[in-house]
Amino acid sequence: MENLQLNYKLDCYEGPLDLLLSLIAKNKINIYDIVIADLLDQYMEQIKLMQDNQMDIASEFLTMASRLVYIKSAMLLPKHEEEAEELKRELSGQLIEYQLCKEIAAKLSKLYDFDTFFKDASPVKFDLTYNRKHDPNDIVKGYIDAVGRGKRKLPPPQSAFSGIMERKIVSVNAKIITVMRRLWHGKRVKYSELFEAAEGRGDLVATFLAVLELVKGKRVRIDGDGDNAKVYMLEDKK
Amino acid sequence: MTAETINAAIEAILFANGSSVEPSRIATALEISEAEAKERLEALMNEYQQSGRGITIIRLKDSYQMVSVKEYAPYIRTVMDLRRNTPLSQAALEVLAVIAYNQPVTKAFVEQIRGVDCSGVIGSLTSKDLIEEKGRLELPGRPLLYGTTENFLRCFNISSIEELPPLPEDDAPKEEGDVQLTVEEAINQITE
Amino acid sequence: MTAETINAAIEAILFANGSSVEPSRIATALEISEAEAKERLEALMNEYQQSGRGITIIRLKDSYQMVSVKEYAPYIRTVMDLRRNTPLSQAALEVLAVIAYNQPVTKAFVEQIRGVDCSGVIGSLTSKDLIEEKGRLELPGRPLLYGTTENFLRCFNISSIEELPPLPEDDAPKEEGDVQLTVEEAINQITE
Repeated sequence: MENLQLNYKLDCYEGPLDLLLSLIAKNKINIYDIVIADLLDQYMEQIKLMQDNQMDIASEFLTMASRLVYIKSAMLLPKHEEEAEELKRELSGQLIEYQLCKEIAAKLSKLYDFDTFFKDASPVKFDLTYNRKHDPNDIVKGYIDAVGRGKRKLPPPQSAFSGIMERKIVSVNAKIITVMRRLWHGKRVKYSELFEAAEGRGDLVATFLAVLELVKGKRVRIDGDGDNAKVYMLEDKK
Repeated sequence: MTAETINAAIEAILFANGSSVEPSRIATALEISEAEAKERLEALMNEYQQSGRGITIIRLKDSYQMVSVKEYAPYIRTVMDLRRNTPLSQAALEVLAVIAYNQPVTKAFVEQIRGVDCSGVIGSLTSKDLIEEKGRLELPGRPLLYGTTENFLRCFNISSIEELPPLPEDDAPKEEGDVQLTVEEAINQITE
Repeated sequence: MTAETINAAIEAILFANGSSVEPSRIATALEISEAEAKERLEALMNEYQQSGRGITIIRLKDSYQMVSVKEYAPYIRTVMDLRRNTPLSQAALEVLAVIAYNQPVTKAFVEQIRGVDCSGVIGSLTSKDLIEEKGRLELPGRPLLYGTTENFLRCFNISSIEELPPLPEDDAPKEEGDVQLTVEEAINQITE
C-alpha cells in the first residue's frame, strides 16, 4: 500500500526541474541560493527510489544528476568558484522560470472552458477545390522550406540522428585511462586539449571528473590558468 | 427554472445539436413534461418564424430543428465558398512540395521530413483537390500513397509534373555542413 | 437591403458556417464595406449577449462565431449524450502556458523551460487544435515555430492573447531579466 502511494507520488514529476522544485519547496530551500550538495543528495535519493521501484527513469533525470554533480565538483575546485556560482545562478534562473510556468499553467487550468458549444457547418453543397494561381517556383520554395537547402530527396539516414538519440553512458574510469595515456612519458598537454575529443556533454563531464580524480590522487598536476593551463603527470613517488 | 430560462435552454440545445431533436429528449434534459416541451417548442418556433431573423425553427414530423432561413442561402454559399480561396498556409505549401517532388509518397515519409504530424494538412490538401490517393505501398500496414492532382498542375501553371522547376543544385560540401550543424544544434538544445 | 435584412443575413451566415467568420468575408458576400460589416457584427454581438437567449456571438481575434451560452451546457450534454471532456494534463497545460505567453516559439524553447522532451504533448495539442505551426525560425535546422489557435481563445474564454491573465509579479531580487522570456532569448539559447 505504502509502496503504491510512493509510486504514485514519483509518477507525478513532470521532469527533473519539477522534482527539484518539489524538493526545494519541501525543504524550504532558498531558490535564489541553492545549497547544491544538499540538493544533490536529496535528488539522488529520489532517483534511487525510482530505481528501487523499477520505474523507467527518463534520460532527462540523469542529465540533471550529472549537471548537479558537475556544479558540485566545480565548487570544490579552487579558482572555479566563479564558474560554479554562474552555473548555480543558471540553475536557479531555470527553476524560477519553470515555477512561473507552473503557476501560469495552474491559472490556465481554471480558465479552461468545456461548456461552450458551436455547431458544425450546415451541409451546404459547395466546391472546396483550390483555384488560386501560383508561380511554379512557390513549390520549390516550399520544398526548400520543408527539406532545407540542397536536393536531399530522402529523409536523413537513421545514423544522422545517432548523436541525438543515444545518450552514451561514459565511464569516468575509462576517461582516466584515456587521460593518462595522453600524458604518458612526461608529456605536457594543454588542459583544454583534453576536452577536444569529447563528444557531447556526458563525455565532457566524465573527462572533467577524470581529471579531478587524478588531481585528487596526486597523479597529475595542473599549472597555469585559463587557456594556458597545462597538465602533466607527476613522477611516481615510489 | 423560469419560462425564459427554459426557452433559452431549448434554443441552446437546438443550436448545439444541429440536427433535429425530439421533444421527449428535451423534456428529459430539462425535467419537464413532454407536453410542456412540445408546447414550448411550438411557441418558440412561432416566435422565430415571425421575428424576421436569419435563423428559424422548423418541425419535421415530430421533431424540431434549428436552420438558417432559406432566403439567405446565396450569401451563406458565398461566405463558405470564400474559404476555399484563402491562400495555402506555409505548412500546406511545404507538404505539397514534398509530395510533388517525391510522389507517390506515404504520410509517414512527409512527416519524417517535416518532423511533425501532417494528418490535418494532408486532409485539407485532399479536400482542396491538390493531392489524391495513389494506391498503397506494399509494406506491412499497407500505407496509402499520395500524389498531386490535375488541379495541382492547373494551380501551379504547369502541364505535367516534369515541368516542376528543378530543385537547386546540391552543392555537397555545404550540404554536409548544414546537416552537421543541425545535429550539433540539436545536441546543444538538449544538453543546455 | 434594409438594415434588418442585413442583420438577418449575418445571423444566417454565422449560424450556417459553424466556425468563426471574418468580417471581410461577410462584407464581400453582402456587398457592404468591411467597416460596416464589423460594426453590424459588434452590434449584433451586443444584442445577443444582452438578450438572455441560449445562443450568443463571441469575438475571437478579428472574427466572429455563434456559440451556445455556457450555462446551458449540462442540458446540451444530456440531450447529445456527451460526457464531460477530460481536462488537459499537467504537461499539456505547462506546454500551452509556455507557448501562449511566448509565441511564436520553437519546441526546443519549450523543452528548455520544462527540462523534458515535449514532442508528444506538442503533437496532442496540435491535434486538439489548441496550437498550430506559425512558420519557421531562420536558424540552422529551421525549427518550426508554434503559437496558439483561435480554438485556444475559445477554450480559454478570451477574445485575444492580450487577455491572458497577467504574469505573476516577480518579487525576486534583480532576476527580472531572467524571467522575461522572449524569442530573442530563445534564439540566444539555441545559438549559443
